[in-house]
Amino acid sequence: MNETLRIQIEQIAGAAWEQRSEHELWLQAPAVDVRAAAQALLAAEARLSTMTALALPNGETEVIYHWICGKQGLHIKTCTQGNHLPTITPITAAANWIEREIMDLYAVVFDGHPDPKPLLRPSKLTAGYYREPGGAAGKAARGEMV
Amino acid sequence: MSNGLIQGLAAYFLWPGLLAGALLGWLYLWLSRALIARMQRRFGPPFYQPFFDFVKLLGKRSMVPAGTAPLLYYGLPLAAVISITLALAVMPLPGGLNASFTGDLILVLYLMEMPAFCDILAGFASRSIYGQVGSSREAALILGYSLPFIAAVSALAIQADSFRMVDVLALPFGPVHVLAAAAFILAVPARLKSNPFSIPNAEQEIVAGPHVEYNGPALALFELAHGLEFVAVGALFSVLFIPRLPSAGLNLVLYLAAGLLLVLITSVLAAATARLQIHRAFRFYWTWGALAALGCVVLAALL
Amino acid sequence: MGLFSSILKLSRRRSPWVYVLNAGSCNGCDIEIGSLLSPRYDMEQIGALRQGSPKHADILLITGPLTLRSADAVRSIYAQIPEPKAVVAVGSCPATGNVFAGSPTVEDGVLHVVPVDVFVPGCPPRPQAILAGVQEAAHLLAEGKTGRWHKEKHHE
Amino acid sequence: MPFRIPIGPYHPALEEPYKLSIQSRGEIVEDVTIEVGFVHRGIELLAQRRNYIQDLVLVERVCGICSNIHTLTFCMAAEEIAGMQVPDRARFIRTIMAELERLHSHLLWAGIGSEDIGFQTMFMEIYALREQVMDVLEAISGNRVNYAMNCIGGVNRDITDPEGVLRAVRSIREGIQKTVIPIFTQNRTILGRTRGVGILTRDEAVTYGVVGPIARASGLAIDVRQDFPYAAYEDLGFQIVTQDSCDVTARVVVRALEMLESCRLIEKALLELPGGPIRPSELVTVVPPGETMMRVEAPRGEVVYYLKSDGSDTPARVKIRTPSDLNLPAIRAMARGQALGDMAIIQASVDPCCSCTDR
Repeated sequence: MNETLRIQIEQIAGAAWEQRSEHELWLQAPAVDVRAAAQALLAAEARLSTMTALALPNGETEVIYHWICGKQGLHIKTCTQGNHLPTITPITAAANWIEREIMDLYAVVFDGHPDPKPLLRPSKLTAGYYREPGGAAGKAARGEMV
Repeated sequence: MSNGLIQGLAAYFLWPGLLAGALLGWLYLWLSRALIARMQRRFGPPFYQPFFDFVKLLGKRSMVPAGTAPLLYYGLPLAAVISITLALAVMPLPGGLNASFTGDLILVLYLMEMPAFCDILAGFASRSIYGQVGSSREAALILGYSLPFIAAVSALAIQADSFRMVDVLALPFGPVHVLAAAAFILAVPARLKSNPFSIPNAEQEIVAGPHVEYNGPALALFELAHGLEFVAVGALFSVLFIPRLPSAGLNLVLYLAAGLLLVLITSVLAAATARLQIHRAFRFYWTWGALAALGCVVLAALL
Repeated sequence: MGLFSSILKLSRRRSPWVYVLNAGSCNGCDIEIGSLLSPRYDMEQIGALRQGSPKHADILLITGPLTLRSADAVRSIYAQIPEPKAVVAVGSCPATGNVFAGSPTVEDGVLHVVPVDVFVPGCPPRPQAILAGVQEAAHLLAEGKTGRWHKEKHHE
Repeated sequence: MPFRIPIGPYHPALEEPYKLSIQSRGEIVEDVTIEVGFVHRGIELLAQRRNYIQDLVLVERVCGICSNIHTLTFCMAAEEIAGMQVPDRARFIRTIMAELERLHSHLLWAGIGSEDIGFQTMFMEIYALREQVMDVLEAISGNRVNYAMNCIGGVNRDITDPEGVLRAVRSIREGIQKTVIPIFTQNRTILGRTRGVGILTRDEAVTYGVVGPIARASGLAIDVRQDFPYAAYEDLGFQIVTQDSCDVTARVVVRALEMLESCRLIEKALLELPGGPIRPSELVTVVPPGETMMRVEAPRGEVVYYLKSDGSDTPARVKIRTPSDLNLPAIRAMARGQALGDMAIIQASVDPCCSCTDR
């Protein structure tokens, strides 16, 4: 990955990269403009690998955008505002299903998504049925043995 | 008087009609499945399989699809069986009726086309999109294979100067026979909807094609009609192309051999090919089929 | 009629046409059912055929734990199979939910939806076991003993 | 007259339930819409309720065809967070299992592809060959499907008879060279059905973000084994396979040649199989706090796992992204303007896996 792109994304995100391993860069950027970042990355021939959503204790959702640029993985962590985020589907078609899935499972709304139909969610369930804390803390919250 | 009626009934229901036709049809269907299985290094179904399939289907409770008239639903497969059996009954086969009349060849051609027409109507009547696509494919396929098929029959009729089957049968064997037989065989796999022409019933594309909504006894009748079609095509082949010998027993053997030969050819072809797309099948028949058709008709007219 | 009914009985046993329905399976059972068609297991030997339309089938093979979205399809496809018919639950999932038990997107078991005649356990079961299950279902069809779980439930 | 034909969710051409609604004019396809979610079992949710040992059993059942890849990726993610080194012998055994699984998956695909164009004899031939691969997998792991080979830090079972496996793999390679490759690259009926059909241009491949053989058949040289080498691929020297014709033939050829590459990798790994332990002496049940992203090349393309641990025996989040998630939507780009009769083989050429996509 070239240096100018790294700096460009850092500027958009307002944060600095953290190197986890030789090939993986992580960015903590709660206030990143995901659309501007997507446009810059796509212009540099990066591809969207996937997006991960995690339910936060305060009711918001952490969303990680996983990009691949050549042999470099780029992971941009951001946070929803009132469980809303702007969509990047019009910028890259690959985000279409990924965003629909997060809408189903975590009830995050991607504003401006062109086709916000449920992807996986059965009609009997309401959106957000994955919003259940995991790990040891999650066990306590679910009333299970820790 | 009544003697003729009894003979007619016997020809229709026993030999060479319904009973013999059904038994032979099941034999051919089994043989075809078993041959294909052996070519694929499998054992394949047991000998009695098509018979058991038929009886089992007869014993199922049938469900007439919503929106289809029951008369149409049961009438079409019944019409297919009745007409193809009639075609068998009037053919001058060894031990058969041999009630020859002018134009019987044309009648047989029409009767043999009936199962395909019934299929097409059944597909459209089923109100299933798969059935309708299957029907339109079958209709297109008929336009393809009819060309060499009808030309093969006509070439011999031209040469015999008669549309009576006994006259065609009496023709001395000649070069027209060879060319016409080739055109006839070209049309057989498509007539029997066997690979590479299994386009109207392509399972992976349109499930079961025209028969998709059919079940139970009505499906059993369609399966029976298919077996009878196998037999009728073999019978017509033997009438047209196999010279008659003085011994009735030998003629019978030849009749069976002709049928088995067609089963063998279609099975080998079916095992060795993938399914064609409808436009390729159509193009195949309108080039090679047309050439064979033209060839045998011109040759017949010249000789 | 006696002759016909005994031939019919034999025919039902020797001509089991199956329809395979994936109700949320991981594919494990489905590929083992697929192997049944292959030369090594060759299920055509016992007269079994895989049908593309439930209307042509006698036996419904169900794999998977029944996801919420497939439950209605299972009901509708079961209804489309003409009587007499049998149901074989292939694998541990339709019987118990297997590792998916407790998921909010999975039903509580296939018996709530359709009457099952034969259970073939395993994750996935071996092809031989599936074939034996099909044969057992064909036997039940011939004896007219299918749908017994359902009937028992109604008699309670 | 335009009409709509549904293929699926339950249809003989589909190995798994999903729905293609084809809008067609005569026999020409105008557009398709794709619906998934019929196999949605909530695996990610269940994974964060259960401990790491139970999760290995669970993620193995994301997909019955590429089960081994899922446990492998899960274990590799946990190992990365824990900073564990995997013994050399385990790395090689993992590679052998992954490539055997690719062989079985590609052969399965080739069989279904043959069936979809109505070539039953080819289906039988390929399935007979695939049984040999299943025999090898069973000889190594004890199971035909769901091998339970991987554990965090290594593998559960050793390959005790490398010579026997080597002989079997050589005979499989001969079978592939003698039957599969010639049929798929030379048979006229097959080429007639696949050449120029279902084009996915290089640009479309980039837009849809496709991975695996679909991307490589559209001229994109992406393969995790090359870009982010794991297990023993760096030691064995992996050769990428690509094609430029972007049609179904290209996808067929990529998979056919990949099978040969898999055989080569397995043979080399067996010959160079190092000695030593196959897993750590103690069972790993707890993973230290941390998060990571792990990529592995499954038969259908790149599998991605995101794993977050809070230091307990239960993962805080497991996110699974499977290759079909990206490949399935690309069917739309391939289908437009194609013949209706080709839709079965076009969708099959993607080798869609819905139990992966829906999870």
